Amino acid sequence: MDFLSPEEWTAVALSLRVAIWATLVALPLAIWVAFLLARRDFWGKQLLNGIVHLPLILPPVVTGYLLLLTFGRRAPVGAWLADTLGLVFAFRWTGAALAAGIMGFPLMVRAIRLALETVDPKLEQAAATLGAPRIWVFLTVTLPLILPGIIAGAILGFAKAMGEFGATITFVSNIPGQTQTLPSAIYAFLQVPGGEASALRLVAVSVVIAMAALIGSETLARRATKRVMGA
Amino acid sequence: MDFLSPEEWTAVALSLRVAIWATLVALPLAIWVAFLLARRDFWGKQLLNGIVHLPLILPPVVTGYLLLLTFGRRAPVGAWLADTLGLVFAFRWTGAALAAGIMGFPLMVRAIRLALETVDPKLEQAAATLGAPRIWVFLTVTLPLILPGIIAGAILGFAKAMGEFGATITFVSNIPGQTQTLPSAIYAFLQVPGGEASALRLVAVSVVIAMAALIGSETLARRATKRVMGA
Amino acid sequence: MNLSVSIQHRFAGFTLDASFETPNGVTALFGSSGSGKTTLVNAIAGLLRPDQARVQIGDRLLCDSDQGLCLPPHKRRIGYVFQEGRLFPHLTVRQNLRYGSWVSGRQRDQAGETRVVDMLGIGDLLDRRPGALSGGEKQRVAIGRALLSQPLLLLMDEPLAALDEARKAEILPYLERLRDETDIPILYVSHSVAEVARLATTVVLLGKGKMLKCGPTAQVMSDPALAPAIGLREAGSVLTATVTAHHADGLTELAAAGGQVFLPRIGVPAGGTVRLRIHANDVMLSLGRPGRISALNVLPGKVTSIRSGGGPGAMVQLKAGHDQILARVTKRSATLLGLEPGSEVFAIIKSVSVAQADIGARNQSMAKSDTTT
Amino acid sequence: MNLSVSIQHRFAGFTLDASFETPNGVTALFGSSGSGKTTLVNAIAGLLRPDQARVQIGDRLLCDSDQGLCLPPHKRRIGYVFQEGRLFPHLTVRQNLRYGSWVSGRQRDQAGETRVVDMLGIGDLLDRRPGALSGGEKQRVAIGRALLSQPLLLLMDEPLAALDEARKAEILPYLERLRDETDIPILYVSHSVAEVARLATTVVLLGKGKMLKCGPTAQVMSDPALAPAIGLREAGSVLTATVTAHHADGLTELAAAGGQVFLPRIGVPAGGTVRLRIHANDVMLSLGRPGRISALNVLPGKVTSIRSGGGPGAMVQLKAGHDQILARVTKRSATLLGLEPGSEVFAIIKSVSVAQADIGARNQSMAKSDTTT
Amino acid sequence: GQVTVFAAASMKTALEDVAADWQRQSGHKATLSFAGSSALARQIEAGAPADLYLSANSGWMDRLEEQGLLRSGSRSDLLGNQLVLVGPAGTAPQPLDSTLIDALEGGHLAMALVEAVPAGIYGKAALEYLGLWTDIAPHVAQADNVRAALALVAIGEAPLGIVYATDAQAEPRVDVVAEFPAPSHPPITYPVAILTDSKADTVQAFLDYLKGPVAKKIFLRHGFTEPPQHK
Ligand SMILES: Nc1ncnc2c1ncn2[C@@H]1O[C@H](COP(=O)(O)OP(=O)(O)OP(=O)(O)O)[C@@H](O)[C@H]1O
Ligand SMILES: Nc1ncnc2c1ncn2[C@@H]1O[C@H](COP(=O)(O)OP(=O)(O)OP(=O)(O)O)[C@@H](O)[C@H]1O
Ligand SMILES: [Mg+2]
Ligand SMILES: [Mg+2]
Repeated sequence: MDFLSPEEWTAVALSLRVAIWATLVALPLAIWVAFLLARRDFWGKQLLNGIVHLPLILPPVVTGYLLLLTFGRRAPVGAWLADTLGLVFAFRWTGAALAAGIMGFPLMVRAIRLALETVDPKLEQAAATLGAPRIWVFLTVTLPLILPGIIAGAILGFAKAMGEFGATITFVSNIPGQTQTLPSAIYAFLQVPGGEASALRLVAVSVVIAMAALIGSETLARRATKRVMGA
Repeated sequence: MDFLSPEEWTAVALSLRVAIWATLVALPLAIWVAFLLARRDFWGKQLLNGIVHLPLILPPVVTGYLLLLTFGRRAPVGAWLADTLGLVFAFRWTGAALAAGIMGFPLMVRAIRLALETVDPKLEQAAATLGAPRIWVFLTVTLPLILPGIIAGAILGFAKAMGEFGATITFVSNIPGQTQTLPSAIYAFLQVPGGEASALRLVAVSVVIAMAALIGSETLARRATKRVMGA
Repeated sequence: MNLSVSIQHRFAGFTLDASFETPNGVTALFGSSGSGKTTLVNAIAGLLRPDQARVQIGDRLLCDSDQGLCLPPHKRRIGYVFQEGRLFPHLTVRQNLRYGSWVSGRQRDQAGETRVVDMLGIGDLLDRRPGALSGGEKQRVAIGRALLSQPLLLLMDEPLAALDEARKAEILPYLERLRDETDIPILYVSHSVAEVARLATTVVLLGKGKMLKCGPTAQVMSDPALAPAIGLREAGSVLTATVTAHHADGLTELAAAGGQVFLPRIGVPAGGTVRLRIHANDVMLSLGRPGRISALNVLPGKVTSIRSGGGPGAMVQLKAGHDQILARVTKRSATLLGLEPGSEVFAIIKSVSVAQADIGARNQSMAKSDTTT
Repeated sequence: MNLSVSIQHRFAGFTLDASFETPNGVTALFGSSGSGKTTLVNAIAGLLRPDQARVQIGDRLLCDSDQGLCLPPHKRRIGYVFQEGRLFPHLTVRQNLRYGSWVSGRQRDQAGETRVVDMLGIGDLLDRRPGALSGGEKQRVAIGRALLSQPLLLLMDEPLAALDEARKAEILPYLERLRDETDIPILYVSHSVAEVARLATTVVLLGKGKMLKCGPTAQVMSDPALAPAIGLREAGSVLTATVTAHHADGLTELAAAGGQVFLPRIGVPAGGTVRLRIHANDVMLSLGRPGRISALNVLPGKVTSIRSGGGPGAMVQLKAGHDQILARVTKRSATLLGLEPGSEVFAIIKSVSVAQADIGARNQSMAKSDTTT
Repeated sequence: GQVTVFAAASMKTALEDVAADWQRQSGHKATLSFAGSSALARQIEAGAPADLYLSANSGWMDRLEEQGLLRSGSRSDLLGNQLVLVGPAGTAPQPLDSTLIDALEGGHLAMALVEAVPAGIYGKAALEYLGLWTDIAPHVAQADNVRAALALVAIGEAPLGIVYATDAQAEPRVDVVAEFPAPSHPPITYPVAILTDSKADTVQAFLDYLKGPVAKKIFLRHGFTEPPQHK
């Protein structure tokens, strides 16, 4: 397609990959954290809550910088992960996904937690009396009932990942084909006089993708809500 | 206090003002939009939904740029607002609040909408049979029942506003005392070598404020949830 | 005010099609589980928008699909006691009770509130939230909330199902007073024939979404053909009688069409009229006037019909005066006694069989003194 | 298996303190609204963690605060029919019914499922979701779900309150079979004495959180002192009788301690034992053996006590054979007949007064043939 | 009396010193708004209340000039800078030849965005001039601004980076390992101009002060150079 240059297509593909991975990997974790925050009382709960919200509160550059200090090659955690799991984030698309996932994390957790808090514990009790162990209660009753919240969280995370720029570029820079996501490319175009038109093209692509995801998620969510509310 | 310079205190105060205004003004609008999206069917609903999510999807710089093109002094809407209502956004703290509000808007809408979708319509029906006109039903039943969602939305919006940087600096620049919010100040510090320590101080202030807001909101939300879930 | 209803609505796999018109008073909506009672009531309240509907109270037209008219629920002024409570969880019991006058801006009737709260026994609960109430307590609050919304029509969907007999016995007279003192029609869904017979002026019988029967209580209840639908145990007849005297031993003497009847004290002064529901099961037949027996009420009558099905029982309809009395006896007894239409028999009814729950005051002018009972 | 319960719990403004031990079979938990029934049942199910508790089924200790033992709900193997349904809204009716075997990994009992579905009349609803069910339909599914979870104890909180008489009459025999064929104890909360008397081996009477009485059904029910608590209308006695013959006219002849009794056909073969509940209201007393009367059952007996309160009625307790029969008559009748302890009287009971709902099969070995009735 | 200066973020420390000095001298206050040159230029196009624009490259200044937003005759090149190769403190000097790629040891060369940000553009031109670009291009990590590139080197994530001499001088954690010869890249200039809309009466005085010897000394102290002589 002539609309975008090959390099731009690469950026589109990369952005998609980053957003999808960020969402998929962060989602289970977000569910777990949301569950802890909504249902458990433990020491340091407010701390966890604060940490989860941190990426929202901090300017993205700061988050990116902190990521660099934590997951960089030379950073303790980064080095350890690279040595033991062979998992390298620095200057890789995985790092972009990590940044995007972390930036979207508070949004996911909030949505899921909100859904969790409206689940009627009476239904979970009913499941328990029918012989379901806790984990089964969660999987068969709680999880389906919070599906609309999970979908909302996922789409928020995905949208955020598609738009995330500050933390990503600070953490993994902008290496075409490896870490150059759509927002980085858009940013670059906006830095040069006359680059607006090119930026706009990429914005359009980004918007189209996110809208498709949004509409898809709406359909899913409507179905899930209908099931949950009955009818 | 010596911990921060007078200019930095100004930035803190400004950030607070911006975040509070952004949250307070955006909240009713977010409730209204969430209501439309959750409860009404109308032509262009998916469009509205998309527009609401746009600030999440777009890199903040783009949002800031679009704001500049729309609400700038020379821009049509901006000029019109200035002429008719005397409301100037360009290069004022009001503009920073507008940017922050817009960036946080999708988060608010989602949280509130999620809460709205779990309200049992049977309770609203009951209110109607007791003679409550629609608007009363909304105010006396729906609104209190979605209070946890509203609080969640507000705190997300507030946190986002405290951390928003890209759109703000692009839209209203970084003028100390007028549009220099904490994140802009942090950014500026990160632009100079050796500015990390100063940046860190500001980050700490930002985190403390946001955490205080967070913990406050948690308390409120817990109370609201308790009321709603009964007990 | 009379209530005129005509509603058609289809769900997947279920069609409701019912039209009836009932006079002032209480209309009992009766039918087995899943027969469409709640659907009908929802449609009247405006919560369900039926495919086709016409609902009119007196001369207030609430809804008419043909004219495209359909008042929203809050303009219908209907007090609805839901089958499942539906209390506002975020409001206290007191706030729930006052919700109706609050949102409609009507003057709150403090005396009425106190009366309702006392009657329902929820005075101790006023500051609690619904989440901390027992099932029956919730239902009582729901009843109170509907009563206090100053409705022009009351819809009650199995309001007393979750309550014990003692509590029912306290609430029923109140509903009777409501029926008699006000002009508010009541549509009352119930599975309990005892409640229905006592309260209802009219009975509407639903079955699988169709209206099977609609008519005055006495007539529907004593229709032997409907006994299976109502439940054999609950079949019976309804007599109207006038109080003639209150005796010192706690009995009230009444004059029914068929003769003199003694009942435990009724809270209606001499001259008042009451409705008595007599279970068919509670009526014994004797060919001769029985001797030294504990039953005080012996009404002479004539057999008008005998209906027997596959079971061992037979439903005998008598005419005593101009009243109809249903008696359920075994086929064996019918044979032993040689019963056939035209037989002269004595109906024996124990005074205590006609329990309080089955007696309803019917006299509007007198009913107020009833409060002191 | 016997059930032994001892629970103390405080809510703000309400204290539950009840201990009882009941033998195998059905235990009816009886008490007015807000008396603590649901709280007690929740504590047994493990949904409420009471301040102090000890619950034991047979030799399975579910919970003992003293030992610090408290099994979580899912390990208690309790089938709980909740007062408010609590169906899973995201699952179809079929999935709701199968939930128990699904999550516990137990083999699903297809035959049992078919039987339960038929009995509850929910075959047409299997693919629907709970949101589209009527109140009674929901409750039936909830009953089915609990029954099919293969519980070791059944807790039923007003399971039949939302159902019509016909449906109740279908479900009750099933519960009886459950009681008789299996070893599963049932704790049954109800406001309906008819249900209680028919099903229950033991009755526990709660009042304001305290246990007022616990004992065999016949004894609690025929205790004249408890009549006010139970409701006058519902007071009565329970007789045990043996089926002697089934007659061609649809009547079953039974031998009670006090004499021969005829009842509409009972689904128990000759030789089987049944329990009959006789409402005190349904018993008439006569000084001489009555003549040509439709009542088939005339049992001679001797007055043992007469209790009369402020009202016009008197509760007369008779001894007929070794059975106790309660009769409720007016004071006037008692005086007219000159009744006093020791008087020889005849108790007249109509066959049809002892309705199906009041007859419970009591013979375990015979009960199976019952299915064919 | 107040002058509002829109200045490229990289000039923050130096310009703040100068402004402070000017305030001491003249009693007038200069309000400094630091952001990216591009953002500032767009804001000026949108009517920002700025008096003076100090850009990090001539491109954006040219654009403003084309639009007639600069007070005619007020534009001049204020400063110059030098492009250097840096490594973490202690790195040995590195010749600018084909051994450069080996010196990366598989790591990345940190630069600013090579198509968008001046330091990146200059760096790319220099590498092309030296015939190293094609080989090194895949190893370049592009940060969104030169400070971020510097930070990558400073914390050891990148073994080498191309930054301005001013940056290198202020960051103790890096050492200059090579200097790019002036002819290898377009001249690095910091143009300054008064904006047409400027109302401040002191703006000309401030500009003169900026160009004056006192300010120049301060700038030189921060590592800036005299502006390169024009073609
Ligand atoms: N969570 C709670 N907090 C405080 N009080 C409660 C709570 N739950 C129940 N109660 C009170 O405890 C008492 C007993 O409640 P419970 O639900 O056990 O009654 P019940 O016997 O089941 O009544 P019903 O027949 O009306 O269902 C009631 O007075 C109720 O208001
Ligand atoms: N939303 C719905 N969609 C489809 N079918 C429905 C819906 N609501 C109710 N039904 C069906 O309509 C029929 C009538 O339901 P309704 O609630 O009116 O019964 P009901 O007479 O009130 O019964 P009950 O005494 O059990 O409350 C039932 O078969 C029910 O399953
Ligand atoms: Mg119903
Ligand atoms: Mg209860």
